[in-house]
Amino acid sequence: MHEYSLAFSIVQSVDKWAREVGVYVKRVVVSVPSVAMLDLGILQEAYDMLKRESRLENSKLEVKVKSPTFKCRRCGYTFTDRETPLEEVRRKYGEEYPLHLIPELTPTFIKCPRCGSNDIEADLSIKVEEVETA
Amino acid sequence: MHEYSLAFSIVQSVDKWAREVGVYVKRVVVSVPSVAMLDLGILQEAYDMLKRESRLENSKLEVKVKSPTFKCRRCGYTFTDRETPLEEVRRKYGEEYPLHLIPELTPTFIKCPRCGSNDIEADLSIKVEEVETA
Amino acid sequence: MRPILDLAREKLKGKRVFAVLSGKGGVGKSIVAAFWAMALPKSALIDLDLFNMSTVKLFGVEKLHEVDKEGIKPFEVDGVKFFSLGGIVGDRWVVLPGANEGNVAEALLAFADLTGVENVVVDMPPGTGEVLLTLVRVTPFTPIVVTTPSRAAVSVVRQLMDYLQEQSIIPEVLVINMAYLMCKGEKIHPFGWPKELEDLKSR
Amino acid sequence: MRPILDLAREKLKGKRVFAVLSGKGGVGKSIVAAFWAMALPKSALIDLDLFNMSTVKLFGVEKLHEVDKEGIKPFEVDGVKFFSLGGIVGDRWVVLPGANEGNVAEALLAFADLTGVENVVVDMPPGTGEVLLTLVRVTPFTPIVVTTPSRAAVSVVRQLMDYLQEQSIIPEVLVINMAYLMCKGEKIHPFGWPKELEDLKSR
Ligand SMILES: Nc1ncnc2c1ncn2[C@@H]1O[C@H](COP(=O)(O)OP(=O)(O)O)[C@@H](O)[C@H]1O
Ligand SMILES: Nc1ncnc2c1ncn2[C@@H]1O[C@H](COP(=O)(O)OP(=O)(O)O)[C@@H](O)[C@H]1O
Ligand SMILES: [Mg+2]
Ligand SMILES: [Mg+2]
Ligand SMILES: [Mg+2]
Ligand SMILES: [Mg+2]
Ligand code: NI
Ligand code: NI
Ligand SMILES: [Zn+2]
Ligand SMILES: [Zn+2]
Repeated sequence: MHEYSLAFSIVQSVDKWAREVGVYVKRVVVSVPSVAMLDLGILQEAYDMLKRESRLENSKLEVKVKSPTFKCRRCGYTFTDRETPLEEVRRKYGEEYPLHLIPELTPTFIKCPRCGSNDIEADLSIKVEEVETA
Repeated sequence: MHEYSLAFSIVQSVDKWAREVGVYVKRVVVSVPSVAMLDLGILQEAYDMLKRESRLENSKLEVKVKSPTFKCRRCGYTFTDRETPLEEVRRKYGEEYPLHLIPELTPTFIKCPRCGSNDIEADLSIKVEEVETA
Repeated sequence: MRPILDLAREKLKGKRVFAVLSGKGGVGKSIVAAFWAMALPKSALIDLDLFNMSTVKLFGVEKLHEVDKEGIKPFEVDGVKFFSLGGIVGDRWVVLPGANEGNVAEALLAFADLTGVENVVVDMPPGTGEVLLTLVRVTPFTPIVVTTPSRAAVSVVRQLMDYLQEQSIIPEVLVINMAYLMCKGEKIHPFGWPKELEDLKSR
Repeated sequence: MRPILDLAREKLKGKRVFAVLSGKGGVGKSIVAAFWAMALPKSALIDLDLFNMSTVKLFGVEKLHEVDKEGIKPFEVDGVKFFSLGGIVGDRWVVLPGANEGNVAEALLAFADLTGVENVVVDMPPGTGEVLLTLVRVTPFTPIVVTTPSRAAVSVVRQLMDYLQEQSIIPEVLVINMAYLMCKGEKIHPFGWPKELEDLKSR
């Protein structure tokens, strides 16, 4: 349910930038990591509500769900979330499972399939990839 | 004077790789950060000595000195070592100054010229950029 | 554009932020942070020691944080609101690369629901690494510096004070914790009382 | 190809490596690591707590490490060889982003001149973050786990043991430090003696 906070953070950041450079925004493209299992419906709904009275009032939000490439810093093996037990973690915690709130916690919950290490590097950040101005 | 250890680590890593893939090496290109102020003469001399009886016996070492781009994680300002007081640090410690041995210590010794923060991101690693096989 | 960082900054704007710091481990940061939050009106405690998660244990909480539109809801015990990673992962180990540690700390600050809160007390981990840099990145703060009389702690805390001074961040309080013990009416000092302690007090 | 990581691995191959771990801060890791190194023949102590650098202070060393073709030369006091970042930066604060912390730890392990050394004792920082992952990346090791009787420490150490077990890294020793104090012939327990301690001992 923190998709509202996420939507707020996106609107706020882009609006701040838009006012600094003096533009209006038509389209915002953000990327989110698949492990977060975000509810894209709520995200869109929150965005459309929160964008009112901002420079993004007439903008569309496009969300790209990216499946991160995990890299084990011990043995170098690279893999994706298909080889990780995230479903199990999800069942144990339910909807607000830790990686939904904070995807950067992933190394605590997955092991390298080849050597079992938790020393896993991956880009798990939520990013504003593109902003199209009016 | 740890250039010998550095040369040893380069020869050892590339030789291990060369034996794994079954090749002989003609040329090795490494990049080093300018802040380390390495003695390239000693590095070459050590490399040429340590490469004997290895798969790099007839190889040449090429060293690229890179001036890292520093980025302040607080205010976003990017800068190079021209805007940092590294000479001062060098004078205080002498030749074995901390960044010569361990370039990754740089954030402890420099501040963002714009906001004064030590929260500085930069690629300060010593890397094998290229290996040309015979 | 860094949405989570901007959100964390936005959340703490206009609030009085204290950070309980030491550099040294096990000197009583979490205990002092809890007392400090209890003593302040409209306060909330945010536990950024991601590997110890002491706060949930100190307050005996064993459930997970609720989450709603406003973000992560605080636990509340004896009128003190607090947030801890322990309320997200539960009672299990947390192992993270350094870079992730800062991003997790930033996310906690960003998603904490601080509605009605005026005083924020941040319980910091030992050391002067990723989480300290993250806090300095997110918000100005008033340090509450904690030490024990032990020479090891005093020397680390002196170095922390030098760093804070260079950043013109001025500590308001120095807590000398675990200073003495009453033994049948007599004071004993398990960690001694080195003269360097007087220099710390004078700063 | 990672030359510095390979060099660190090469340096420690064939040596017996102990890591003094706790997860909790201020429980006595550095003191125990120093004693452990003193007790073992042909030993060297490597201080990977980059922000505290306790070892140089414990042994009262105030100069910098020499460096030659073999790498960083150890300090030697009472027959104990040791390496610390304090011998590279001197008596000043160290502030580093998380990723740098691991690379600095790796460089210390890689450049330490361990000629003639058979037992290596690694003094670890508190927490289960970048430096623990770095050590696990570099070398197998035998953990020496240190706790105090305090409930806060015991709960962190239990989680550390769960993690080590999952990695099939088996601790050989559990040190329960600062357990009691003699007060006029009578034992007092400043950190209590919770029953959870018995579970730790049984593991
Ligand atoms: N004044 C004190 N008297 C007795 N025990 C204390 C005191 N201060 C702290 N402790 C105990 O010492 C341990 C370390 O305290 P803690 O607040 O966790 O330190 P830190 O957060 O700096 O690691 C805890 O078990 C705590 O209960
Ligand atoms: N058994 C003990 N009795 C008295 N003081 C101790 C004891 N063990 C540790 N200390 C002191 O407690 C402080 C913390 O010990 P230290 O070894 O630095 O812990 P850590 O490395 O776990 O942070 C140091 O000042 C040390 O001198
Ligand atoms: Mg604490
Ligand atoms: Mg601290
Ligand atoms: Mg220590
Ligand atoms: Mg530890
Ligand atoms: Ni949610
Ligand atoms: Ni050198
Ligand atoms: Zn692996
Ligand atoms: Zn800056």
